[in-house]
Parts: sequence; structure tokens; C-alpha cells
Amino acid sequence: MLPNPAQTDFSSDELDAIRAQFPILTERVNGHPLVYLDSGATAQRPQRVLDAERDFVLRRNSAVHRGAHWLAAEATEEFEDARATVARFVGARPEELVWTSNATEGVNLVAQSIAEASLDPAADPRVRLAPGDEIVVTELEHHANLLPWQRLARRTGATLRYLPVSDEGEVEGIDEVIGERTRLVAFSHASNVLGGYSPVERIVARARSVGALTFLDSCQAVPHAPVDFGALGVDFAVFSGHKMLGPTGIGALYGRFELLDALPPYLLGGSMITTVTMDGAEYLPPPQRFEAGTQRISQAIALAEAVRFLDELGMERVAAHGERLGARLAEGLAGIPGVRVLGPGPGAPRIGLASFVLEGVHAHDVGHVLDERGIAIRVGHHCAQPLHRRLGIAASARASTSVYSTHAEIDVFLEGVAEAAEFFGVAGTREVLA
Amino acid sequence: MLPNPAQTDFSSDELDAIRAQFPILTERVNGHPLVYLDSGATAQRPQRVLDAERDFVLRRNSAVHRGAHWLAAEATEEFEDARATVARFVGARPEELVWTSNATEGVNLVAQSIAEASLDPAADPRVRLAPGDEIVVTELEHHANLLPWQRLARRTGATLRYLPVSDEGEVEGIDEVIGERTRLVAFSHASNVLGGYSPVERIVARARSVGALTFLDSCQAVPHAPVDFGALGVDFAVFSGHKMLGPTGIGALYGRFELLDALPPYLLGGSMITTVTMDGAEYLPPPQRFEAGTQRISQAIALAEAVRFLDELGMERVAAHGERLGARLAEGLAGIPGVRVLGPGPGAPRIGLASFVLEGVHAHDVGHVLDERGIAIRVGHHCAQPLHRRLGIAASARASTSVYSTHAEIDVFLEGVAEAAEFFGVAGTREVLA
Amino acid sequence: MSDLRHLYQELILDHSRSPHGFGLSTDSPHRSHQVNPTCGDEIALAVVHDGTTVESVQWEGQGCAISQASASLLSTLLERRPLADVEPLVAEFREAIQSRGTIELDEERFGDAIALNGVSKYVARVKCAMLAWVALEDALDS
Amino acid sequence: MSDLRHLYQELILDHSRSPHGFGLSTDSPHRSHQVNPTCGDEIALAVVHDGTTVESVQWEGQGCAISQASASLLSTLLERRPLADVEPLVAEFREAIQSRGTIELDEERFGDAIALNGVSKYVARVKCAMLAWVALEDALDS
Ligand SMILES: Cc1ncc(COP(=O)(O)O)c(C=O)c1O
Ligand SMILES: Cc1ncc(COP(=O)(O)O)c(C=O)c1O
Ligand code: FES
Ligand code: FES
Repeated sequence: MLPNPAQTDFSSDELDAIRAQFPILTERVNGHPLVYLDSGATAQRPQRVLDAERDFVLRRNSAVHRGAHWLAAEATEEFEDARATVARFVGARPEELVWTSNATEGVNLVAQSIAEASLDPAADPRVRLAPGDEIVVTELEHHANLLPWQRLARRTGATLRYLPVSDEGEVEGIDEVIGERTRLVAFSHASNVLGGYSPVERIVARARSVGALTFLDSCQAVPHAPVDFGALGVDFAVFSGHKMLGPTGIGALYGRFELLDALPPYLLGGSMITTVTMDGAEYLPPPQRFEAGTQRISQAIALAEAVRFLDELGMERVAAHGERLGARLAEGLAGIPGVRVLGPGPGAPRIGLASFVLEGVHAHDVGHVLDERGIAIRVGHHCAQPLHRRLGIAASARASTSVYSTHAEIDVFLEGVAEAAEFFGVAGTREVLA
Repeated sequence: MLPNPAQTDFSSDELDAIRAQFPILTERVNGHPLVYLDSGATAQRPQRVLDAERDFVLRRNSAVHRGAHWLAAEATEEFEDARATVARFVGARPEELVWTSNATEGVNLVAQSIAEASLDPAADPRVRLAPGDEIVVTELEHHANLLPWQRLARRTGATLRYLPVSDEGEVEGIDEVIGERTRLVAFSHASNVLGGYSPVERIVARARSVGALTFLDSCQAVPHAPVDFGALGVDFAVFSGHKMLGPTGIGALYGRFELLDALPPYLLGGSMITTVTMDGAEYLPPPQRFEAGTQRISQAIALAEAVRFLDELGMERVAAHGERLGARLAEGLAGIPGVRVLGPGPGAPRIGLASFVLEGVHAHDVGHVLDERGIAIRVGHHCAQPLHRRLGIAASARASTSVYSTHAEIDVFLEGVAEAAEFFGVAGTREVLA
Repeated sequence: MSDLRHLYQELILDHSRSPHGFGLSTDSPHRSHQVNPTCGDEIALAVVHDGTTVESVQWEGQGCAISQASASLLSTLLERRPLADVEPLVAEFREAIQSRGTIELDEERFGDAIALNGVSKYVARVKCAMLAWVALEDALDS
Repeated sequence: MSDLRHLYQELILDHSRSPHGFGLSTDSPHRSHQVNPTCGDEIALAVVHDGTTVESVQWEGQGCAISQASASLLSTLLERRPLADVEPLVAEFREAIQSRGTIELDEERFGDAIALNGVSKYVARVKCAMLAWVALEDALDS
């Protein structure tokens, strides 16, 4: 649990031990060893996470919070312990952590609940919006942290504004755009396209000074660096299990308790009520209020194991590892003729992720060439179309790492990009023959 | 896949082989072998379902529908095969099956989307509600199939009406309550408290004759009997993975394609759009339109394996097994002095589930005594408070079975109930000394 | 059966069958209505006091034997007790009941209510035993 | 590299770099705009025909080499082709491209477009190759 102050990268022995937890890394693709550089989309799940889930299912599986029998009591305890473990990992109290399917659902949950509260004159004014109010997002958001706010604005008559990004992908205009009318600022902790961090402290400070709530999309930060939502002072935050060595099907919403408590329920159903009649219902306090129906129980237990794994590695070291890989990626790419690297320039901190464009070649074609050599990267708009439009491109290619990624893999990848450039004869311009 | 026309119960050898898939059944509780009779809340997960998920995660894990690389293509194919497998199991086409977290989310999805459509004058009239319209539910619904419709009625100004249930738990008033103003009828396929089936054909026929949509909560039917939504002619249906030997964290919504296609999106985010600008978005067709963000991929693959397991057992035989256990439960309970069995009387079909009240003793106290002997049952209102109120009781105790349950376990349970009756000295009436 | 007998002592069963303080006849403003969310059982409770001494704790409701006995024992325990005693008693009760069998109620202070000691081993029953006590706390706050 | 060369034949690369039919100058009402949802790439396509014969297929858009080459080859293929041929050609093309490498395009019927045969082995590229063809279908429906 204690961060290692030395912040050293993993030794090659340590990396071997880490990689042994991920049998998928020994797969071969088209005769080449798999080089998995798509961890930003979904990370691989270590064996011990699967083991923890299996052990639970085969020994203690039961419905939670509903059963009176021994198995149900055991399962409830393990489930709530998992919540406490994950909450501690992100600097939250257990009752401030709501399980969701993924980060996307967490954003929608808050946006829907605010929309609902806005219809109710008796609701807490902090979570009510009205025409004239402004919601601010950034231009680099993942669609998950954009579309729900667009809908919220439509529903409440509030205006959606955005913080523009510079050519280097820096979030700008904080003091100009966030103003007296701003009621909520939703932004990414680290960009899934650019790999750089947002100026969280400055945005939070500015939002606070105008009395606006803050909502942090921490999908790409929680897996890669020590994160403490309490210390950051954000009001809400979301992240996904599958990006942090945990299972798919689970994510979490963090909310300051008093704000969660001010929100009306989201999904309605079992396990979130006290009394139900044919006409209406009374609801439990958070987090149960937002957890209708049977929960992703074994997935919560698996996610807690992923968190223990990360804790044992030490998040400071995980961050150091990622930063070094990210730097090597960005520098190596910048050295290939015809390649434009997106995001922070050399020296600026980035997570272990870099996106790029190969001049005159579509990202999918680059990706295809790499795929033939067993290198798995992501191509397209990465669910961030507005950012791509802002940068004047339709698509980009992205390499993203995790704790099991190696410098050698980065080198294989860089060679592959160089070969793709050669293969397509980069900077071949299109002659249009109509 | 082919139903066994003989509809014979499992032989004891077959049952042994089935039980070998569930190591949890060999656990001991308080020195007694675990007798798990809470499968109606959540069923146990067989080893092969865990194995299928593990195999996928350790060999083919990847984000789906987004990646261009080999692993992503493989994962997408397995994920969509899983959808096709589960869809076939319930008589649906793959594009008619939307993954959800659980049945609860499926009900909320449809209710929310109808609420959203109702705000949009351009939306398909079949999925728009207005004041004067009526939504009909039954008095025996699980809260999951009641509360979302209450909220939908509040939001749209429609009126919520209900089909009353008789003392025996039969749904009544079909022709009286479902009328010209009815736009939607939501009802349970099989009751999670009473164990009996609703008159699905009659309700569907009546709903059709007045032009109302039907929404089936099939949580307690899909795991226990052959189900074909297409043949039943319902418009929507939901069920949960964890009740049918699959994982938690996954369920499904069935919808006739043209109706799904008439619904606006539910959660907004990645993988459900075609184009996004800072102002708005265009959406994919179903089922993707309703699957925002990274899906419960490995859980879908596990659920498909659960379905294959059930298919191999043969759903006709699964149903025969359950019916026999249910009959033994109901008859055995009825034979214990002071016990009132809820739901269908002797001879009427019931799934392998029976709820009861021990006169003068609270269900939780009964459950506690059974728990001391390793028998796990559910006590309380089972998320059906209105039904309990209707039956004049605050709580009941419920024993529910699955494919791995045995007649011997039912007998242990019945002995336990008899002992509980003795322990508390049944029919002890309360003298009130103020 | 010994664990079971320890939980469901005769005293508990007696109190649950013939509860003390059952029936709400007062119009005291110090009242509360609480629901146990796991089971839906309810209690309505009122405290009659003169600012210094509790005169009576009256209640109505339904629930399991544990919850009924607990309400009854609470009512017995607090009758004519100094009001200042109540808060510490509730705190001690909560601590013991939530202790998973590691802390016992003090007989000197709790009298017959120590019959509830068996509850603390059963996580699922803690809410049952606490229901009346939570209502009591809330009633005195109001 | 042989699979790669098979997919990205010189003909494909040439067509993608110097596409045929690129540029929308007609006001023909037979037009369509399609987006490939997996990548966001788009095409706008218009068919000029007299009810019997296709005169030209014009298009604009951006996308990967496969999608651009496919649009270009489609445009080449259909020029001055009987309108009645189009539907079966699209059907055959779809069948072959979706066949996972089991069905090849008939050279007699498809000419240079058989250079797209390599696509059918790559599930992830099927949508790229189909984009223009889907737009074509839609344009003729409108
Ligand atoms: C009839 C019925 N409907 C709905 C549900 C809700 O299912 P879930 O909790 O999996 O969403 C259940 C199970 O609890 C049920 O039995
Ligand atoms: C920055 C960011 N936000 C949100 C998401 C959405 O996460 P999920 O698909 O797990 O809901 C992602 C990942 O796709 C992401 O990278
Ligand atoms: S079971 Fe409801 S209070 Fe004990
Ligand atoms: S990658 Fe977009 S069309 Fe091929």
C-alpha cells in the first residue's frame, strides 16, 4: 500500500513475474508473439483476479443484502469488504462508492439523477439545473463524458459550453469559460487520446470559486497513477474495472456523500427501497439507493483483488512504469518520418499511451499492418470525435500500455510503425481524378 | 436442444453429475451440509461456466466492436456468438437481445426510453404515452417490474392500474382492467413469491385486442422452463443471468426489433453512436443503441455457456425436475401444522419454489432456525411488498430450487420447518401487555 | 441447538409474545417511525419524559421475535430511568450488538436486556435488535 | 507480408490514392450519406442514371485505403452498366466480402474489383469495403 518514494520502474525480473499472471501475453498472432498495446481500451485480467472471483463463486456465492442465511451473510460481508477496498484505493469512504456497469453508466447515473431532481422544486438546489445555468465540459472528452451532459442540458434548458483545447491538446480557457453561471464542470482526469493530464487542481479551484460542482472522468487515471478523489476535492468521479485489471461489467461512481444523498434514485427496483406500495416508494440512503436489483457481486470481489494487486505493485511504481513507457512511445514515434504525435510534447508527463497520425495513411491501415505482426493497437476516433475534429483529423492510431507492458514491446511497435510508413510510401498525396 | 418428450425428472446418477459441477454444494454450515434453497434469489454457477469465462479472459480478452486487431475481432465474434446463443435459447433473433446488468435494468431501460420518447412529438406513437393512457401491472409484481412503471406514469401523466390477485395468487380482472386506454401491460411470467405462472396467453391476447404492448418479467421462468418469447408474442421481456446458472452483472432485454428500433437510446456514451459533435449525436440501430460503453463481455460468454449447459440438460427435463420439487415442497409444507402455503394449490403447476408462513412466527425466525441446520432459504417480502400486503402478511419464507436441488434436500428442509414450528411452539398468540 | 437456545432464550420468546410497552396511547411529541430495510418490518415508538426522567417508552409494530423482544426489553429498561442515561445506553447497546460476539452487555446496566447478547454473533440480526433503539434515538432527537 | 500484399495490392493502393469518381458534381436525387460506425468514416455518393443505364457513380468521403479503393472500384465497375445489374452485383459483392475467405469475386463480372478479394478474410475490414456499396444501395432506394 505504501507508495515507493523511489518511484522506480519495474526491474525485468519483476516484469517477468507480473507477466506470468497474464497467460494471454504468450499468445501468438499470425506467427508473431502478441504485443498487446490496447490496454487503454481494456486491460488484461491477471490470473489471481480470476482466482479470487472463482473462489468466491465456488465457496460463498449468494445474493447479498437480502438473505438472512449464513451464505448470504458471508457474501454480503465479502461484497462490502470489496467496496471498502476499492473505495480506499481512490480516497473515498465506502458509502461514497456506488457500483455501476462501467464508467459510462456512472456519468449517465449522475446526469439522469440531476435531470430528475431538476423537475422537483423540493430537490436540493445543488443538484437542480434550470435555463440560464451552464454545464461545462472540455473539447477532449470521451463520448461517455459528453453525450450525457448534452442530454442533461437539453432536458433542463441549461447551456452546454466547453473548454477548448490547444493544438497540443491542453485544456484552455478555464477562467473565461467557467463563470458565475457554471453549475457543473465535467472533465477527464487523463485523456484517452492524448495521454496527458488535465489541470485538475486549477479546474477544481475555479469551479469551487464560482460554486460549481465538479465531475471527473478518471477512467484513464485510476489504473495508471495514485488517485485520491477526496484530496482532489472533486464532487463526483467515475472509473471502470476492466481498465484496471478487473473484470468487465463493473465500474464505480464516487460522489461526496452529501451530494449522493441529495440525488434522487436512478434505476428503480429491489434492494434500494424501504417501503413500496402500489402508488410509490421510499428509498434507502446511498450507495444502496443507486444499486437496484442484484448487483455485480462476484465482479466486485474480483475488482477488489485487482486493486490489491495494484496496491502490492505500488501505484507510484505503476505510474513510473507507465510514464517511462509513454515517454519512449512518444519519443520513438516522433522520430519516424511522417508521424505526427498527438498530445503533450517531450518532457510533459503522460500516461503510458500515445496516439499518432501517419501522414497520408489512414489509421486503420496502419493498424492493419501492425496487426499482421501481432501488434494490437487501437485505431479510429477512440470515442472522441470532437477532439479529432479539433485536431483536424478523422482518426488516429493509439498504443496504450499497462503494468505488464515492456520497453521491448514498445520497440517492436515502433519498428512496425516504421515498416507501415515504408509499406504505404508515406506522404503519398492523393491525386483526385473525378 | 431438442426437448425430451418423456419429460422425466433427472435420475440420481444424473443429479450426481450435475451436482459435481457445483462445489459449493459440498460446503458445510454449522456442522451440517449446506442445503441451498435460495436459487430463486440467485442460482449457483457451475464450474464449466467459470471455465468458459476464464478461458476467454486468458486467451481472447479484448474490447469488442471497437478494435481492428486480431484479438478484438476474435473477442467480438465470441461476444456476438454468445448473444446469438442466448437469443436462440429464448426464441429471439440476436438483434432483438440487448445486454443489461440484470433484469431490473431491462425494465428501467424500456420505461426510461418510453418516457424519453413521450417528450418527443416525432417519436413513434407506439412508444409514447400521454395523460389518459393507462399502464397495467399486476398486484404480484417484483418491485423491479413495478417501480419503473410507477415512475413512467408519473412522468408521462399516464395512469397506473393493476390486475388484482386472488387469495390463491391468481391474476384476475384481465378483461376488466385491460381496456381501450391500456397502452402497456407489464407482468411476471412466473411469480418469485408464489411460484405459479401468469396466464400469459390470455393477457397477451387481451392486450393485443386493445392494441397495448406487453412486457414480460421472465426472471423466474427462463431458468426453469422452455421459453420462446417469439412464440408467446410478447413485445418485450427481461431476465437475469445469475438466476439461470450464469454470472451476476449480466441480464438481457428482449424486444421485437421494430419496437426496439422505435425507442430512443437509454445510456449515452461510446459504441452506440455513429457521429458525435459538441452539440449532438446520431445513434446506431439496436441492440448497440442500448449498449453504451464497454460491455459485460466475459459475462456474456459465461452466460452463453450456462445456456449450453441448460440446453444439454434439456429445458423440458429441467422443468419436470423443478415441477416435481415444487410439488413436493408445497405438499410437504401443507402437511405441517400451522403452515400456510402461498400460491397455487395442489396440482396446479408451479416452478420449484414455495413460500409459506408459519402461524405466529416471523419468517426471519423460521429462517434462522433453518440456517442453524445449514438450510438456506429466503425470508422477508422478496421484493414484493404489495403482494404480501394483499395476502395480509408482512413477510414469508421461501424455498426455491434449481437443477442441482434434490428431493432429499426438500425432505431435510421440511423436517427443519417442522422443528422450527415445534421450537417456537406454533400458534402461540401474542398477549399484549401495554 | 445450543446456539439457537442462546439466541432465542425463554426471556426473548416471552418478551416477543407478551411485549412490554406495546400500544401507543401517548401524544408525546418524541416519536419516531422506523423501517428495517432488509425485511420491511416497522416500528412506531414514542418516549414520554419530563425532561429529566423517562416515564415510559411506548411502541407498536411488527417484526421478528428479536425485534419485538428488543423493543419490549428497551421499554422495560428505560422506564423511570434518568433521561441522561439514555444516550450512553444506546451507544453501549449498539457497540455490543455490532461486536460480532466480542462484547457482552453489562448486566448491572442492562438487566434483562442482556438476553439479547446472543444477537451480536449474527450480522443478519443486528438490524432486528437495533430497530427499536434507532427509533428511540430518533424520537429523542425530535 | 504476403497476406498484407494480397490485401493491399498495388491496384488497391493506386485506387485509394487516385480514386475514380471522386467529386460530387451531379444534382441527381439518387444519393446517400453513410457512416461507418466503427471508425466514423463517411461517404457521400450519388448515382446518375436514366432509368436503364448507370451513367456514373460519384462520391466524396474519407476513410481507409480499403474503403477508398472500394468506392473507386465500384465507380469504375458500374459506369455505363445496365441499372438492372446493380442489385445482383451488390448482393454478390456482399456475399463474397462477408464469406471469410470462402467465396471469391467472379473476375468476369467484377473486373478490377476482384482486387478486393483479400478483404473477406478480415472481419474488421468488411465494413470498410462495404461502405460505398451500402451507400449505393441506399442511393438507388431513394
Ligand atoms: C420475478 C422477478 N423479477 C425481477 C427480479 C429482479 O432481478 P435482478 O435483481 O436480477 O434484476 C427478480 C429477482 O430478484 C425476480 O424474481
Ligand atoms: C477517458 C474515458 N472515459 C470513459 C470511458 C468509457 O469507459 P467504459 O467504456 O468502461 O464505460 C473510457 C474508455 O473507453 C475512457 O477512456
Ligand atoms: S426480520 Fe424484520 S426486524 Fe427482524
Ligand atoms: S477504417 Fe473507416 S472505412 Fe475503413
